[in-house]
Amino acid sequence: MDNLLNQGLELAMFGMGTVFVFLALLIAATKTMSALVLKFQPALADTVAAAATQSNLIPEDGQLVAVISAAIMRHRNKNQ
Amino acid sequence: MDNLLNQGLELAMFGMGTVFVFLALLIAATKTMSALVLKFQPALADTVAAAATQSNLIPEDGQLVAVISAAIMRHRNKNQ
Amino acid sequence: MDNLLNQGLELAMFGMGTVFVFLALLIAATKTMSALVLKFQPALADTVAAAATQSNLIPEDGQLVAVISAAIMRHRNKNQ
Amino acid sequence: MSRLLELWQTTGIYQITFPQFAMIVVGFLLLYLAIKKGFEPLLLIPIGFGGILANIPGVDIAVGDGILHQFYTMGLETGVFPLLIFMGVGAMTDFGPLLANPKTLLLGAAAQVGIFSTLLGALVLTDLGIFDFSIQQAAAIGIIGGADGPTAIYVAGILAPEILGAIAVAAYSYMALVPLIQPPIMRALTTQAEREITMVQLRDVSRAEKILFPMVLLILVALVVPSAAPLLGMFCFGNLMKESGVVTRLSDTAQNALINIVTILLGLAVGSKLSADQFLVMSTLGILMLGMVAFSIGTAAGVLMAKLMNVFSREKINPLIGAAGVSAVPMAARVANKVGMEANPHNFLLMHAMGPNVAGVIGSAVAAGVLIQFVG
Amino acid sequence: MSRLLELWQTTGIYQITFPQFAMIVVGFLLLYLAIKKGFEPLLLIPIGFGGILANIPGVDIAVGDGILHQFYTMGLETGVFPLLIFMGVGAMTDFGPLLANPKTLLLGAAAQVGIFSTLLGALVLTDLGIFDFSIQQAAAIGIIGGADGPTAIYVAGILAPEILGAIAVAAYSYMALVPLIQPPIMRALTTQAEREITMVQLRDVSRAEKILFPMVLLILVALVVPSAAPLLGMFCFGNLMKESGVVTRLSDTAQNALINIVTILLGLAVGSKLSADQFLVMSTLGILMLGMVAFSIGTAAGVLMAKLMNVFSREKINPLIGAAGVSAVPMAARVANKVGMEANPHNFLLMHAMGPNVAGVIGSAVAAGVLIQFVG
Amino acid sequence: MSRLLELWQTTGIYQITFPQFAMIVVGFLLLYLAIKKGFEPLLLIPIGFGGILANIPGVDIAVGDGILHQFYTMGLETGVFPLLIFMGVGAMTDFGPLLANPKTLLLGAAAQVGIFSTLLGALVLTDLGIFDFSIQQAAAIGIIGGADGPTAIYVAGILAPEILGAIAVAAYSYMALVPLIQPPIMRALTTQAEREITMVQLRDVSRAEKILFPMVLLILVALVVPSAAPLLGMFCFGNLMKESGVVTRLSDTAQNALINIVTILLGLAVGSKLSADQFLVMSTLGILMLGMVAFSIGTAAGVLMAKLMNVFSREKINPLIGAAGVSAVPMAARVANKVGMEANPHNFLLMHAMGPNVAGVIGSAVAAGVLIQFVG
Ligand code: NA
Ligand code: NA
Ligand code: NA
Repeated sequence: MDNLLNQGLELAMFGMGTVFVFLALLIAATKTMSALVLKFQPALADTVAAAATQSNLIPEDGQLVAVISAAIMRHRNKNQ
Repeated sequence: MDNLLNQGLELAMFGMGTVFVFLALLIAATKTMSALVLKFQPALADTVAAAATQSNLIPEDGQLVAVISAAIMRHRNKNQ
Repeated sequence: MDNLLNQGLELAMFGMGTVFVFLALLIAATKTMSALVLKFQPALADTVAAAATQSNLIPEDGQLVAVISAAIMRHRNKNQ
Repeated sequence: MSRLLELWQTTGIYQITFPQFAMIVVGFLLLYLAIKKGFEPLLLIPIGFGGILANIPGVDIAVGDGILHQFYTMGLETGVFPLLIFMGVGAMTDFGPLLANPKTLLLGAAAQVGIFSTLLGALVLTDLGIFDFSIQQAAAIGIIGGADGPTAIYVAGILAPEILGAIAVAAYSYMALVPLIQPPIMRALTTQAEREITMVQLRDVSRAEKILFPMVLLILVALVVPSAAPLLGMFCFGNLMKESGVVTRLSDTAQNALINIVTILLGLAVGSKLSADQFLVMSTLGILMLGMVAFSIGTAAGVLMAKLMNVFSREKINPLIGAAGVSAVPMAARVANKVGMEANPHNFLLMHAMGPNVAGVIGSAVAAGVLIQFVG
Repeated sequence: MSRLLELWQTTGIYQITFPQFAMIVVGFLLLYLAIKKGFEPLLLIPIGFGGILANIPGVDIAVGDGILHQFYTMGLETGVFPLLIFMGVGAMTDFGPLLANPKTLLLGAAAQVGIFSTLLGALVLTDLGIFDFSIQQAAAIGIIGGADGPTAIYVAGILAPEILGAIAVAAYSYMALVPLIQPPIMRALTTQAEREITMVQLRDVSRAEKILFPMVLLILVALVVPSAAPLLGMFCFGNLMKESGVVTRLSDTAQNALINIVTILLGLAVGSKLSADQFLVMSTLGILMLGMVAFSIGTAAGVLMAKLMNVFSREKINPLIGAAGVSAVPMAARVANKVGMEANPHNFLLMHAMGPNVAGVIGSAVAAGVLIQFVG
Repeated sequence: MSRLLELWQTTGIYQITFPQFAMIVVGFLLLYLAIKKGFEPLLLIPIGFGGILANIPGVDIAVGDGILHQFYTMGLETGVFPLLIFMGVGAMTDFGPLLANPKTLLLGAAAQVGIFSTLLGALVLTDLGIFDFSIQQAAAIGIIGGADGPTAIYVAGILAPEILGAIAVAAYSYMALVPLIQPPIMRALTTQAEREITMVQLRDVSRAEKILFPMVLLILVALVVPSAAPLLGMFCFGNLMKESGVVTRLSDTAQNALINIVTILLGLAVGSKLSADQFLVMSTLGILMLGMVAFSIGTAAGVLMAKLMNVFSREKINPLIGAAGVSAVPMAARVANKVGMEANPHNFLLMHAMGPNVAGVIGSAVAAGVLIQFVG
């Protein structure tokens, strides 16, 4: 039974620790994100969900295929 | 086969009996309910779904815990 | 492997064949349907989804029961 | 060349059997009745379409891993679909007219005579060797007389799934035919004077009564016929959501998105039972015939009960509203109103007929509970 | 005659046991609280009604093939229902106030002290021999302090399904009682001067930040507490659908039809755990008591954390908003606003309290992840 | 201390592998394309988000009892989700333009050349030893050329579930890229004079024709390609609900609540197949490449078919509308309209292109039926 209490104490300690660490990290991450957004705001705000123009579609798709390809290649090399 | 018919007759008899008894009871219950409502109407009509005021919230919750507690106690005593 | 290619070729041939035959038949069927509709248009256009009048309900139901009955009879006769 | 032959053998033209073809015709006929004649289209379009899909040869749609069979397994075998529809119907039902005149509940009781006499009829036909119905099948056939789609499907799904298709088709077809089936019976059993009876206007019913009624009904079900509790419980739950007024978003969803989704899936699932080998059997003819009898007897019993009540009661009721006791909400109530106005153009029976009409829903659910209890 | 006896033995009056009767009374009490007192009706009406159905004797509704047990099996045993509700809640959540003042996230962390101290409390009571809770049960009880319905149900479904009914009832009842439980604690732990603190108006938050926040949160969950990813992942997904602005139809459905359907089914499924034999046990009393403790400690911890932050920070925050860290969105934020206006009628804390309020949802989901990870 | 280490080992930072990290990046990229570039957001947001969830280490979301795997099992393994979406699409489709000019059905046939030549391409690459595709996989890859999301997912779910993720990503990405992929091909294969061809205005189509068309289509499917009946049957059912005009509430639900719910669940379920170990394989590159080829060949075939038809027919059609035969409704029709207006600013091809556009849906569903029939 004492063992159960010990287990509980440990769980409470680690639990609260994780909650605080997580939310502290989230504060940092959120502030960083907001700072970055505010810095690049004009550009971002205008383009988010804007109608895609044809001229900038190709590079995007290139990006997708490039990232997937690079990932597959690296994965493959590692597994050989 | 005759047995099947007998079974059917019995089923029909009990079935219609149940239907009539049930709906007769429902008439009685409905009339009683309506009579009670009409008697306490003003009080009920005003409070139903009205915004709960703080003052009368505590007793209600007391009620819930009290009923559950009483039920558990009685259940427990019986099973001992 | 060659076998796989052959299988693929056959599949492609039959597949495209089926697609073309099917859509060609659909053209024919659609044109026929449209022609029939345009021929009987006034009658059809007026009655489709119109409020059912009582006088023409009986024949319709007769139709349903008649078709089902005929089908059951024929099915039964065949299976005897 | 042999490959072309193989291709030809995959076509429907090559594989179709006559019974499948006939059932496809029946399916299209149901669609025709639903679309052009307005026969209960909400159910008969999905059922008819499902019936067509179920009879397409060479592909598993209504059996095995086919989608219609999956819908059947998940929703009809389990009873979930009809119960959810019953919940939605509860959320759409107004018990006001019934509460204003509770004695009309007796009319909803009387109309269930149709259920039990049809059950007996099915057993007599079996006894005579004309058909071969088990008592479970007879009970499921009788319930057609309840004139209530989800109840009929729920009962048939439990007692006699092998004839579910025919029962559903009969139930919904005859519900659509109520304006034809009922009036001659109503006229034959009443005098002109009776049909002219005007009824006093219904009193207003308070919100509190409407909130309390589903609870009263639930208590009574729990105490008297627990076997009807799944059906009537979900019905009362839907009604309470509506009348409580505090969960409008749930009530709206129960009456719209949820019941619509379930109706589509249930209709298709019922359609899966219209495959030729299950539907094109002699018993289907018996079911169609007995279903019509059930509706007729239920109508007559409701009218006669109203006349009987008039013998004992001072406040006369128009016996035409007794016919609404079969359910078929709201069609039967409209029929009562219409026949009443033929006799007396200033006699509006619609709201008076809504009482027995919803009472009929309760009555047939109670009957369903009894049947499931004793032969399930 | 023996047949009549048999009929009598099928009635509920004959079969009902006292515990079943008592639980039906409890069910009606929940309905009463929900309808007349406005206690979380969206959940307590389905739960209460389900609880009544679950205790009707002689019919299987909450066990075996019964519909409530089917809902339980399909949605609670699998975790699907609470996760879909969490998705819908995410689609309804506005992180704007939190983004405008991210340090209020710490308040949402502090309030989770309620969870873990209640867990310890449950174990101490077990140690003292008063109750007999396993560590899984203690953890599930603690999560009541998260003041977040779907999180509590999700965790209880995984860790201790046998006490799910009591936990859900406690969680939703106390959430409804937040306006009663919190104010005395808030007043006791703050001075008049503290309660009068006015906070600077929140800055506007750009759309880009709102779109990026659920992604940032998701990344952090993936990197730090993957075990919280089912809950917070679905939550972030819902929020992203809403904030992205490009899938309005999906976001609308997640916030309406889908969450409503799932709420109905989840409520009924939870109700199935209110059967007398599972609910009327001593541990239920302990759960109800401990749940109240959890809410109180969580509230206190939130307030104290705010006071602690004021020691270190120049920009003072009103400690009342700390109480909103328990979640119970948006009730707890409204309570903070109300108590604040008692102290200073011109002090609008509502938007400031929304930050810790939604932070509390994140905090308790993280706590849930830890608990599932270590005792699941 | 060892406990702290244990805690550290539960974090994602400790557990994540490079492939998982890469796939999470891919997931965010899909979200970016969907949100910022407007790439088919209705599908790519759920798929992208599901892909991220599927690659979070240390927690079962896309496998075992995880919620995404449950969605996969209930909806994709069974085929239910794509079929319900097809029903909804049917309820949103207007066959008017097709009925006004039925010969454009041939353009929808021609564009399916993309499917079968890609199938052959995949087999040739296998023959050359570059990739290793089975005939089932080759067929599933080919169907990307159908430019129809639910059809591709349905076929891949049956023939090659192991590459479902890559196929869905390719299908939806390229559908979004139609405005980039098609115009160069369309311009290359047509002369300025051809692109300037104006077409006579479409005749009005009666309601009766619109109601009968889904029935005619269904009969033909039943008789000729029964294996396409699940897909086209559900499609026709949706369309009939809409056009019949008597079940508006069912049609509305099929087009809104139901299709939205299923889209969310289907997207997440597809995302579950984006786990690193299934997606980061060489064959994914081949699938992405072949999918692009499929779209291009389909486009070319549609245009060339139109030119061929002009050789035999007096009433000329603008060959640009042939490109709309690949489906990708309604994007491809808009592209045809846009390229046409570049050549002749007064030439409105949109409605003319809608005919081949919906014909392409039928064409690829027929092709899907053939593939399932012969290699399923
Ligand atoms: Na009835
Ligand atoms: Na919380
Ligand atoms: Na296509």
